[in-house]
Amino acid sequence: MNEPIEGYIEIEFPTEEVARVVYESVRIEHETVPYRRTRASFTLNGRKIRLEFKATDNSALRGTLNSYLRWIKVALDSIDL
Amino acid sequence: MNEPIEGYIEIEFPTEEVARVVYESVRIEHETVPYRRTRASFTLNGRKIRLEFKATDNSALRGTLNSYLRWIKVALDSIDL
Amino acid sequence: MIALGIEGTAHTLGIGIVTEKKVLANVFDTLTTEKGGIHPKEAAEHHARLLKPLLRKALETAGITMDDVDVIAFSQGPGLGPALRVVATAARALAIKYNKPIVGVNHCIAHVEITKMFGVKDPVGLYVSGGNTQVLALEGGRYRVFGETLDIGIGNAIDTFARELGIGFPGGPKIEKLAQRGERYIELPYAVKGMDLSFSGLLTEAVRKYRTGKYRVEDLAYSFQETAFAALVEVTERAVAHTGKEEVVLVGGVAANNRLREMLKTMAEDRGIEFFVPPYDLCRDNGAMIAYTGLRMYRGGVRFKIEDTVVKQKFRTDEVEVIWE
Ligand SMILES: Nc1ncnc2c1ncn2[C@@H]1O[C@H](COP(=O)(O)O)[C@@H](O)[C@H]1O
Ligand SMILES: [Mg+2]
Repeated sequence: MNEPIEGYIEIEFPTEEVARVVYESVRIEHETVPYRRTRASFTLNGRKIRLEFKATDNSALRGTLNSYLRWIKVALDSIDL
Repeated sequence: MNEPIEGYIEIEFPTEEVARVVYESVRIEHETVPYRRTRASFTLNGRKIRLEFKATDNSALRGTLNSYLRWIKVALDSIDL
Repeated sequence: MIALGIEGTAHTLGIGIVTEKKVLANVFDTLTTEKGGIHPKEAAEHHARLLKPLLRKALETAGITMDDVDVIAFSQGPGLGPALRVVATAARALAIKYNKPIVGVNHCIAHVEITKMFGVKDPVGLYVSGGNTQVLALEGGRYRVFGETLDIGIGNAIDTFARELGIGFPGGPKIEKLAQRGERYIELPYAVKGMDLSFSGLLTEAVRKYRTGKYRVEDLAYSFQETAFAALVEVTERAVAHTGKEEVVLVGGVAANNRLREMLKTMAEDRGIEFFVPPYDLCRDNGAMIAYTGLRMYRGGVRFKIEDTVVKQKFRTDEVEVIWE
Protein backbone atom coordinates (compact mmCIF):
# COMPACT_ATOMS: atom_id res chain seq x y z
CA MET A 1 0.00 0.00 0.00
CA ASN A 2 1.43 3.33 -0.99
CA GLU A 3 -1.42 5.69 -0.44
CA PRO A 4 -0.63 9.02 1.21
CA ILE A 5 -1.64 8.93 4.86
CA GLU A 6 -1.67 11.91 7.16
CA GLY A 7 -2.98 12.82 10.55
CA TYR A 8 -2.10 13.82 14.06
CA ILE A 9 -2.34 12.64 17.63
CA GLU A 10 -2.68 15.17 20.41
CA ILE A 11 -2.41 14.43 24.10
CA GLU A 12 -3.41 16.81 26.84
CA PHE A 13 -1.63 16.56 30.18
CA PRO A 14 -2.84 17.72 33.57
CA THR A 15 -0.18 20.44 33.86
CA GLU A 16 2.29 22.24 31.62
CA GLU A 17 5.05 20.84 33.77
CA VAL A 18 4.04 17.23 33.10
CA ALA A 19 3.65 17.97 29.40
CA ARG A 20 7.10 19.52 29.32
CA VAL A 21 8.80 16.62 31.08
CA VAL A 22 7.16 14.05 28.81
CA TYR A 23 7.93 16.15 25.77
CA GLU A 24 11.60 16.55 26.65
CA SER A 25 12.08 12.83 27.29
CA VAL A 26 10.45 11.81 24.04
CA ARG A 27 12.05 14.59 21.98
CA ILE A 28 15.44 12.85 22.23
CA GLU A 29 13.91 9.72 20.72
CA HIS A 30 12.11 11.78 18.10
CA GLU A 31 15.34 13.44 17.02
CA THR A 32 17.29 10.23 16.81
CA VAL A 33 14.85 7.96 14.99
CA PRO A 34 17.31 6.26 12.62
CA TYR A 35 15.53 6.41 9.28
CA ARG A 36 12.04 7.35 8.42
CA ARG A 37 9.43 6.21 6.06
CA THR A 38 7.06 8.33 8.10
CA ARG A 39 7.58 12.05 8.38
CA ALA A 40 6.64 13.31 11.79
CA SER A 41 6.69 16.60 13.61
CA PHE A 42 6.58 16.52 17.36
CA THR A 43 5.65 19.69 19.20
CA LEU A 44 4.80 20.99 22.66
CA ASN A 45 2.09 23.52 23.13
CA GLY A 46 1.30 24.39 26.75
CA ARG A 47 -0.35 21.29 28.24
CA LYS A 48 -0.53 19.55 24.87
CA ILE A 49 1.88 17.37 22.96
CA ARG A 50 1.13 16.98 19.28
CA LEU A 51 2.47 14.46 16.81
CA GLU A 52 1.75 15.22 13.20
CA PHE A 53 2.57 12.64 10.62
CA LYS A 54 2.63 11.94 6.91
CA ALA A 55 3.44 8.56 5.42
CA THR A 56 2.94 6.52 2.28
CA ASP A 57 3.48 3.22 3.98
CA ASN A 58 0.83 1.75 6.24
CA SER A 59 3.19 -0.57 8.13
CA ALA A 60 5.80 2.12 8.60
CA LEU A 61 3.13 4.42 9.99
CA ARG A 62 2.00 1.74 12.42
CA GLY A 63 5.56 1.33 13.60
CA THR A 64 5.90 5.06 14.08
CA LEU A 65 2.64 5.49 15.98
CA ASN A 66 3.38 2.52 18.20
CA SER A 67 6.83 3.89 19.03
CA TYR A 68 5.69 7.40 19.94
CA LEU A 69 2.75 6.17 21.99
CA ARG A 70 5.02 3.76 23.83
CA TRP A 71 7.67 6.41 24.51
CA ILE A 72 5.03 8.78 25.81
CA LYS A 73 3.64 6.10 28.05
CA VAL A 74 7.07 5.23 29.41
CA ALA A 75 7.91 8.88 30.04
CA LEU A 76 4.64 9.44 31.81
CA ASP A 77 4.88 6.24 33.84
CA SER A 78 8.30 7.21 35.11
CA ILE A 79 7.16 10.57 36.51
CA ASP A 80 3.83 9.25 37.69
CA LEU A 81 5.23 7.40 40.66
CA MET B 1 -1.81 6.92 31.62
CA ASN B 2 -5.22 8.49 31.52
CA GLU B 3 -4.59 11.67 29.61
CA PRO B 4 -7.11 12.54 26.93
CA ILE B 5 -5.75 11.74 23.50
CA GLU B 6 -7.36 12.71 20.25
CA GLY B 7 -6.48 12.84 16.62
CA TYR B 8 -7.22 11.49 13.20
CA ILE B 9 -5.69 9.49 10.39
CA GLU B 10 -6.68 10.24 6.84
CA ILE B 11 -5.77 8.10 3.85
CA GLU B 12 -6.16 9.19 0.29
CA PHE B 13 -6.71 6.46 -2.31
CA PRO B 14 -5.99 6.68 -6.02
CA THR B 15 -9.66 6.52 -6.98
CA GLU B 16 -13.06 6.87 -5.33
CA GLU B 17 -13.75 3.27 -6.28
CA VAL B 18 -10.75 1.94 -4.35
CA ALA B 19 -11.66 4.10 -1.38
CA ARG B 20 -15.20 2.79 -1.45
CA VAL B 21 -14.18 -0.88 -1.59
CA VAL B 22 -11.75 -0.47 1.29
CA TYR B 23 -14.25 1.53 3.29
CA GLU B 24 -17.10 -0.94 2.80
CA SER B 25 -14.88 -3.89 3.69
CA VAL B 26 -13.66 -2.33 6.93
CA ARG B 27 -16.93 -0.67 7.93
CA ILE B 28 -18.42 -3.90 9.31
CA GLU B 29 -15.39 -4.36 11.55
CA HIS B 30 -15.66 -0.76 12.70
CA GLU B 31 -19.31 -1.28 13.58
CA THR B 32 -18.70 -4.48 15.50
CA VAL B 33 -15.59 -3.68 17.52
CA PRO B 34 -16.51 -5.58 20.67
CA TYR B 35 -15.75 -3.10 23.44
CA ARG B 36 -14.22 0.25 23.22
CA ARG B 37 -11.83 2.17 25.33
CA THR B 38 -11.22 4.27 22.23
CA ARG B 39 -14.03 6.19 20.58
CA ALA B 40 -13.62 6.24 16.85
CA SER B 41 -15.51 7.56 13.88
CA PHE B 42 -14.80 6.07 10.50
CA THR B 43 -15.92 7.93 7.41
CA LEU B 44 -15.58 7.93 3.65
CA ASN B 45 -15.25 11.15 1.74
CA GLY B 46 -14.60 10.77 -1.96
CA ARG B 47 -11.11 9.36 -2.31
CA LYS B 48 -10.40 9.72 1.40
CA ILE B 49 -11.04 7.51 4.37
CA ARG B 50 -10.82 9.23 7.73
CA LEU B 51 -10.50 7.70 11.17
CA GLU B 52 -11.04 10.11 14.04
CA PHE B 53 -10.36 8.97 17.54
CA LYS B 54 -10.53 9.96 21.17
CA ALA B 55 -9.10 7.88 23.98
CA THR B 56 -7.83 8.15 27.52
CA ASP B 57 -5.86 4.98 27.38
CA ASN B 58 -2.61 4.92 25.46
CA SER B 59 -2.44 1.13 25.02
CA ALA B 60 -6.07 0.88 24.00
CA LEU B 61 -5.45 3.56 21.40
CA ARG B 62 -2.44 1.68 20.09
CA GLY B 63 -4.57 -1.46 19.74
CA THR B 64 -7.27 0.46 17.93
CA LEU B 65 -4.91 2.14 15.48
CA ASN B 66 -3.15 -1.13 14.76
CA SER B 67 -6.43 -2.90 14.05
CA TYR B 68 -7.81 -0.26 11.70
CA LEU B 69 -4.54 0.11 9.82
CA ARG B 70 -4.28 -3.68 9.53
CA TRP B 71 -7.81 -3.98 8.14
CA ILE B 72 -7.21 -1.18 5.66
CA LYS B 73 -4.01 -2.82 4.50
CA VAL B 74 -5.69 -6.20 4.10
CA ALA B 75 -8.58 -4.78 2.12
CA LEU B 76 -6.25 -2.92 -0.15
CA ASP B 77 -3.90 -5.88 -0.59
CA SER B 78 -6.79 -8.14 -1.56
CA ILE B 79 -7.82 -5.96 -4.46
CA ASP B 80 -4.31 -5.26 -5.61
CA LEU B 81 -3.46 -8.58 -7.20
CA MET C 1 -18.60 -23.30 -10.76
CA ILE C 2 -15.44 -22.01 -9.09
CA ALA C 3 -15.15 -20.95 -5.46
CA LEU C 4 -12.29 -19.24 -3.70
CA GLY C 5 -12.08 -19.80 0.05
CA ILE C 6 -10.04 -18.14 2.75
CA GLU C 7 -9.34 -19.97 6.01
CA GLY C 8 -7.86 -18.16 9.00
CA THR C 9 -9.54 -19.17 12.24
CA ALA C 10 -6.31 -19.94 14.03
CA HIS C 11 -2.64 -20.08 13.08
CA THR C 12 -3.01 -21.20 9.50
CA LEU C 13 -3.86 -18.86 6.68
CA GLY C 14 -5.10 -20.94 3.78
CA ILE C 15 -6.43 -20.04 0.36
CA GLY C 16 -8.22 -22.68 -1.68
CA ILE C 17 -9.79 -22.65 -5.10
CA VAL C 18 -12.15 -25.49 -6.01
CA THR C 19 -14.83 -26.68 -8.38
CA GLU C 20 -17.55 -29.18 -7.46
CA LYS C 21 -15.20 -32.02 -8.23
CA LYS C 22 -11.69 -30.80 -7.90
CA VAL C 23 -9.21 -28.83 -5.84
CA LEU C 24 -7.52 -26.35 -8.20
CA ALA C 25 -5.33 -24.79 -5.55
CA ASN C 26 -4.83 -25.19 -1.82
CA VAL C 27 -2.01 -23.10 -0.42
CA PHE C 28 -1.19 -22.29 3.20
CA ASP C 29 1.15 -20.75 5.63
CA THR C 30 1.13 -21.57 9.32
CA LEU C 31 2.41 -19.28 12.01
CA THR C 32 4.62 -21.40 14.16
CA THR C 33 5.67 -20.34 17.61
CA GLU C 34 8.14 -21.95 19.95
CA LYS C 35 5.52 -22.89 22.47
CA GLY C 36 2.40 -23.35 20.43
CA GLY C 37 -0.30 -21.60 22.41
CA ILE C 38 -2.78 -18.99 21.34
CA HIS C 39 -1.65 -15.62 20.02
CA PRO C 40 -4.66 -13.87 18.49
CA LYS C 41 -2.86 -10.65 17.51
CA GLU C 42 0.15 -12.46 16.10
CA ALA C 43 -2.10 -14.71 14.06
CA ALA C 44 -3.91 -11.63 12.73
CA GLU C 45 -0.62 -10.01 11.82
CA HIS C 46 0.55 -13.19 10.16
CA HIS C 47 -2.61 -13.51 8.09
CA ALA C 48 -2.52 -9.83 7.10
CA ARG C 49 1.07 -10.13 5.96
CA LEU C 50 0.59 -13.31 3.94
CA LEU C 51 -2.76 -12.64 2.41
CA LYS C 52 -1.61 -11.03 -0.80
CA PRO C 53 1.23 -13.44 -1.61
CA LEU C 54 -1.00 -16.45 -0.89
CA LEU C 55 -3.89 -15.10 -2.93
CA ARG C 56 -1.53 -14.60 -5.85
CA LYS C 57 -0.05 -18.04 -5.42
CA ALA C 58 -3.48 -19.67 -5.29
CA LEU C 59 -4.70 -17.93 -8.44
CA GLU C 60 -1.48 -18.77 -10.20
CA THR C 61 -1.62 -22.43 -9.16
CA ALA C 62 -5.23 -22.70 -10.29
CA GLY C 63 -4.39 -20.87 -13.51
CA ILE C 64 -7.33 -18.50 -13.19
CA THR C 65 -8.02 -14.84 -12.46
CA MET C 66 -10.51 -13.33 -10.05
CA ASP C 67 -12.93 -12.89 -12.93
CA ASP C 68 -13.25 -16.68 -13.21
CA VAL C 69 -14.33 -17.01 -9.59
CA ASP C 70 -18.06 -17.43 -8.96
CA VAL C 71 -18.22 -17.18 -5.19
CA ILE C 72 -15.97 -15.99 -2.35
CA ALA C 73 -16.08 -18.01 0.87
CA PHE C 74 -14.38 -17.28 4.17
CA SER C 75 -14.09 -18.94 7.57
CA GLN C 76 -16.50 -16.93 9.71
CA GLY C 77 -15.75 -18.79 12.96
CA PRO C 78 -15.24 -20.26 15.45
CA GLY C 79 -11.77 -18.94 16.07
CA LEU C 80 -9.52 -16.12 17.18
CA GLY C 81 -11.29 -12.77 16.85
CA PRO C 82 -8.47 -10.67 15.39
CA ALA C 83 -7.53 -13.41 12.92
CA LEU C 84 -11.14 -13.87 11.81
CA ARG C 85 -11.52 -10.14 11.26
CA VAL C 86 -8.57 -10.06 8.89
CA VAL C 87 -9.98 -12.91 6.84
CA ALA C 88 -13.48 -11.45 6.72
CA THR C 89 -12.15 -8.05 5.66
CA ALA C 90 -10.16 -9.62 2.83
CA ALA C 91 -13.14 -11.65 1.64
CA ARG C 92 -15.38 -8.58 1.64
CA ALA C 93 -12.84 -6.57 -0.32
CA LEU C 94 -12.67 -9.28 -2.99
CA ALA C 95 -16.44 -9.67 -3.13
CA ILE C 96 -17.11 -5.95 -3.38
CA LYS C 97 -14.35 -5.18 -5.84
CA TYR C 98 -15.10 -8.07 -8.20
CA ASN C 99 -18.81 -7.99 -7.58
CA LYS C 100 -19.02 -11.63 -6.48
CA PRO C 101 -21.31 -13.26 -3.94
CA ILE C 102 -19.79 -13.87 -0.51
CA VAL C 103 -20.53 -16.75 1.89
CA GLY C 104 -19.43 -17.12 5.51
CA VAL C 105 -18.54 -20.70 6.41
CA ASN C 106 -18.50 -22.51 9.74
CA HIS C 107 -15.01 -23.94 10.13
CA CYS C 108 -16.00 -27.18 11.88
CA ILE C 109 -18.66 -27.98 9.30
CA ALA C 110 -16.20 -27.31 6.47
CA HIS C 111 -13.83 -29.94 7.89
CA VAL C 112 -16.57 -32.54 7.38
CA GLU C 113 -18.14 -31.17 4.19
CA ILE C 114 -14.90 -31.47 2.21
CA THR C 115 -15.15 -35.26 2.46
CA LYS C 116 -18.16 -35.05 0.13
CA MET C 117 -15.86 -34.08 -2.72
CA PHE C 118 -14.70 -37.69 -2.47
CA GLY C 119 -18.13 -39.23 -2.66
CA VAL C 120 -18.91 -39.38 1.03
CA LYS C 121 -22.64 -38.76 1.38
CA ASP C 122 -23.78 -38.29 4.94
CA PRO C 123 -21.12 -39.12 7.49
CA VAL C 124 -20.53 -38.93 11.19
CA GLY C 125 -17.42 -36.77 11.48
CA LEU C 126 -14.75 -37.00 14.14
CA TYR C 127 -13.04 -33.62 13.98
CA VAL C 128 -9.83 -33.58 15.98
CA SER C 129 -7.39 -30.68 15.97
CA GLY C 130 -5.30 -28.52 18.25
CA GLY C 131 -8.16 -26.49 19.66
CA ASN C 132 -11.21 -28.48 18.62
CA THR C 133 -12.50 -31.95 19.33
CA GLN C 134 -16.00 -32.66 18.14
CA VAL C 135 -18.19 -35.46 16.87
CA LEU C 136 -20.74 -34.05 14.45
CA ALA C 137 -23.31 -35.25 11.97
CA LEU C 138 -26.32 -33.94 10.08
CA GLU C 139 -29.59 -34.50 11.83
CA GLY C 140 -32.79 -32.59 11.28
CA GLY C 141 -31.24 -30.05 8.93
CA ARG C 142 -28.31 -29.12 11.11
CA TYR C 143 -24.94 -30.48 12.05
CA ARG C 144 -25.52 -31.67 15.60
CA VAL C 145 -22.65 -32.10 18.01
CA PHE C 146 -22.86 -35.56 19.54
CA GLY C 147 -19.94 -35.06 21.84
CA GLU C 148 -17.15 -32.57 22.22
CA THR C 149 -14.33 -31.70 24.53
CA LEU C 150 -15.33 -29.90 27.69
CA ASP C 151 -11.86 -28.51 28.18
CA ILE C 152 -8.90 -28.71 25.80
CA GLY C 153 -8.69 -30.09 22.29
CA ILE C 154 -6.99 -33.46 21.87
CA GLY C 155 -4.21 -31.85 19.81
CA ASN C 156 -3.47 -29.37 22.57
CA ALA C 157 -3.50 -32.15 25.14
CA ILE C 158 -0.93 -34.08 23.11
CA ASP C 159 1.17 -30.98 22.47
CA THR C 160 1.16 -30.03 26.14
CA PHE C 161 2.18 -33.52 27.15
CA ALA C 162 4.95 -33.44 24.54
CA ARG C 163 6.21 -30.12 25.86
CA GLU C 164 6.34 -31.62 29.33
CA LEU C 165 8.48 -34.46 27.96
CA GLY C 166 10.75 -31.83 26.47
CA ILE C 167 10.02 -32.66 22.85
CA GLY C 168 9.23 -29.70 20.62
CA PHE C 169 6.05 -28.35 19.14
CA PRO C 170 3.96 -29.71 17.52
CA GLY C 171 4.13 -32.79 19.66
CA GLY C 172 1.66 -34.98 17.78
CA PRO C 173 4.00 -36.71 15.34
CA LYS C 174 6.69 -37.20 18.01
CA ILE C 175 4.32 -38.66 20.55
CA GLU C 176 3.08 -41.00 17.84
CA LYS C 177 6.65 -42.17 17.17
CA LEU C 178 7.34 -42.73 20.85
CA ALA C 179 4.05 -44.55 21.29
CA GLN C 180 5.01 -47.06 18.61
CA ARG C 181 7.75 -48.23 20.95
CA GLY C 182 5.42 -48.53 23.90
CA GLU C 183 5.27 -52.01 25.46
CA ARG C 184 3.19 -51.69 28.56
CA TYR C 185 -0.16 -50.05 29.15
CA ILE C 186 -0.16 -47.71 32.13
CA GLU C 187 -3.53 -46.95 33.66
CA LEU C 188 -4.63 -43.34 32.99
CA PRO C 189 -7.97 -41.60 33.66
CA TYR C 190 -10.51 -42.26 30.96
CA ALA C 191 -11.59 -39.19 28.99
CA VAL C 192 -15.32 -39.78 28.42
CA LYS C 193 -17.53 -37.56 30.58
CA GLY C 194 -21.17 -38.36 29.98
CA MET C 195 -21.72 -37.67 26.29
CA ASP C 196 -18.63 -35.51 26.09
CA LEU C 197 -14.87 -35.67 26.42
CA SER C 198 -12.37 -34.19 28.81
CA PHE C 199 -8.63 -34.48 28.39
CA SER C 200 -7.34 -32.36 31.26
CA GLY C 201 -7.49 -35.12 33.87
CA LEU C 202 -5.71 -37.52 31.58
CA LEU C 203 -3.07 -34.91 30.82
CA THR C 204 -2.48 -34.03 34.47
CA GLU C 205 -2.11 -37.66 35.48
CA ALA C 206 0.20 -38.49 32.57
CA VAL C 207 2.39 -35.54 33.50
CA ARG C 208 2.37 -36.55 37.17
CA LYS C 209 3.39 -40.10 36.33
CA TYR C 210 6.13 -38.84 34.03
CA ARG C 211 7.54 -36.66 36.80
CA THR C 212 7.83 -39.59 39.18
CA GLY C 213 10.52 -40.89 36.84
CA LYS C 214 9.19 -44.42 37.33
CA TYR C 215 7.84 -44.96 33.84
CA ARG C 216 9.28 -45.30 30.36
CA VAL C 217 8.26 -42.32 28.21
CA GLU C 218 7.42 -44.72 25.37
CA ASP C 219 4.94 -46.50 27.63
CA LEU C 220 3.45 -43.22 28.75
CA ALA C 221 3.10 -41.92 25.20
CA TYR C 222 1.52 -45.21 24.17
CA SER C 223 -0.88 -45.22 27.10
CA PHE C 224 -1.77 -41.59 26.57
CA GLN C 225 -2.72 -42.28 22.95
CA GLU C 226 -4.59 -45.50 23.71
CA THR C 227 -6.64 -43.85 26.45
CA ALA C 228 -7.44 -40.65 24.60
CA PHE C 229 -8.19 -42.34 21.29
CA ALA C 230 -10.38 -45.01 22.85
CA ALA C 231 -12.50 -42.21 24.27
CA LEU C 232 -12.69 -40.52 20.87
CA VAL C 233 -13.71 -43.74 19.20
CA GLU C 234 -16.31 -44.50 21.86
CA VAL C 235 -18.03 -41.14 21.48
CA THR C 236 -17.91 -41.47 17.70
CA GLU C 237 -19.35 -44.95 17.82
CA ARG C 238 -22.23 -43.76 19.97
CA ALA C 239 -23.03 -41.07 17.41
CA VAL C 240 -22.95 -43.70 14.69
CA ALA C 241 -25.30 -45.92 16.68
CA HIS C 242 -27.63 -43.04 17.48
CA THR C 243 -27.86 -41.67 13.94
CA GLY C 244 -27.66 -44.95 12.07
CA LYS C 245 -25.29 -43.38 9.58
CA GLU C 246 -23.19 -45.60 7.39
CA GLU C 247 -20.09 -43.52 6.97
CA VAL C 248 -17.56 -42.19 9.43
CA VAL C 249 -14.86 -39.66 8.54
CA LEU C 250 -11.79 -38.52 10.41
CA VAL C 251 -10.75 -34.88 9.90
CA GLY C 252 -8.59 -32.17 11.50
CA GLY C 253 -4.84 -32.01 12.12
CA VAL C 254 -4.78 -34.99 14.49
CA ALA C 255 -6.18 -37.15 11.68
CA ALA C 256 -2.54 -37.56 10.71
CA ASN C 257 -2.20 -40.07 13.51
CA ASN C 258 -2.04 -43.64 12.22
CA ARG C 259 -3.06 -45.25 15.46
CA LEU C 260 -6.22 -43.15 15.64
CA ARG C 261 -6.98 -44.02 12.02
CA GLU C 262 -6.53 -47.68 12.73
CA MET C 263 -8.77 -47.66 15.81
CA LEU C 264 -11.54 -45.77 14.02
CA LYS C 265 -11.24 -48.03 11.00
CA THR C 266 -11.60 -51.09 13.20
CA MET C 267 -14.73 -49.65 14.75
CA ALA C 268 -16.16 -48.92 11.30
CA GLU C 269 -15.35 -52.42 10.05
CA ASP C 270 -16.90 -54.00 13.10
CA ARG C 271 -20.08 -52.11 12.40
CA GLY C 272 -19.91 -52.71 8.67
CA ILE C 273 -19.78 -49.04 7.73
CA GLU C 274 -17.48 -46.96 5.54
CA PHE C 275 -14.43 -45.19 6.90
CA PHE C 276 -12.74 -42.29 5.14
CA VAL C 277 -9.88 -39.87 5.80
CA PRO C 278 -9.24 -37.13 3.24
CA PRO C 279 -5.70 -36.37 2.03
CA TYR C 280 -3.85 -34.59 4.83
CA ASP C 281 -3.86 -31.15 3.17
CA LEU C 282 -7.64 -31.30 3.30
CA CYS C 283 -7.68 -32.58 6.90
CA ARG C 284 -5.66 -29.80 8.43
CA ASP C 285 -6.94 -26.22 8.41
CA ASN C 286 -7.11 -25.25 4.76
CA GLY C 287 -8.78 -22.91 2.31
CA ALA C 288 -10.07 -25.61 -0.04
CA MET C 289 -12.54 -26.93 2.54
CA ILE C 290 -13.87 -23.40 3.05
CA ALA C 291 -14.14 -22.84 -0.71
CA TYR C 292 -15.86 -26.19 -1.24
CA THR C 293 -18.37 -25.68 1.59
CA GLY C 294 -19.02 -22.13 0.39
CA LEU C 295 -19.63 -23.47 -3.10
CA ARG C 296 -22.12 -26.05 -1.85
CA MET C 297 -23.87 -23.49 0.32
CA TYR C 298 -24.15 -21.02 -2.53
CA ARG C 299 -25.43 -23.61 -4.98
CA GLY C 300 -27.94 -24.67 -2.36
CA GLY C 301 -29.34 -21.16 -2.14
CA VAL C 302 -27.46 -19.64 0.79
CA ARG C 303 -27.05 -15.87 0.31
CA PHE C 304 -25.13 -13.37 2.43
CA LYS C 305 -25.39 -9.60 2.47
CA ILE C 306 -22.25 -7.73 3.45
CA GLU C 307 -23.94 -7.05 6.79
CA ASP C 308 -24.14 -10.81 7.40
CA THR C 309 -20.37 -11.21 7.23
CA VAL C 310 -19.70 -10.22 10.85
CA VAL C 311 -17.25 -12.72 12.34
CA LYS C 312 -18.43 -15.19 14.97
CA GLN C 313 -15.71 -16.12 17.42
CA LYS C 314 -17.98 -18.63 19.12
CA PHE C 315 -19.75 -19.82 15.98
CA ARG C 316 -21.57 -22.98 17.02
CA THR C 317 -21.78 -25.96 14.71
CA ASP C 318 -25.53 -26.35 15.22
CA GLU C 319 -26.23 -22.68 14.52
CA VAL C 320 -26.08 -23.27 10.79
CA GLU C 321 -29.20 -24.30 8.95
CA VAL C 322 -28.02 -26.77 6.37
CA ILE C 323 -30.36 -25.89 3.51
CA TRP C 324 -27.87 -26.82 0.82
CA GLU C 325 -28.13 -30.59 1.02
N1 LIG D 1 0.67 -37.69 13.91
C1 LIG D 1 -0.03 -36.93 14.77
N2 LIG D 1 -0.58 -37.48 15.87
C2 LIG D 1 -1.30 -36.73 16.73
N3 LIG D 1 -1.48 -35.43 16.59
C3 LIG D 1 -0.96 -34.84 15.51
C4 LIG D 1 -0.21 -35.54 14.55
N4 LIG D 1 0.18 -34.66 13.59
C5 LIG D 1 -0.30 -33.46 13.95
N5 LIG D 1 -0.97 -33.55 15.11
C6 LIG D 1 -1.60 -32.46 15.87
O1 LIG D 1 -2.51 -31.74 15.09
C7 LIG D 1 -2.62 -30.44 15.66
C8 LIG D 1 -2.62 -29.41 14.57
O2 LIG D 1 -3.77 -29.55 13.82
P1 LIG D 1 -4.74 -28.31 13.52
O3 LIG D 1 -5.13 -27.74 14.88
O4 LIG D 1 -5.89 -28.89 12.79
O5 LIG D 1 -3.91 -27.35 12.71
C9 LIG D 1 -1.47 -30.25 16.61
O6 LIG D 1 -1.97 -30.28 17.92
C10 LIG D 1 -0.58 -31.43 16.31
O7 LIG D 1 0.14 -31.90 17.44
MG1 LIG E 1 -9.53 -26.84 12.20
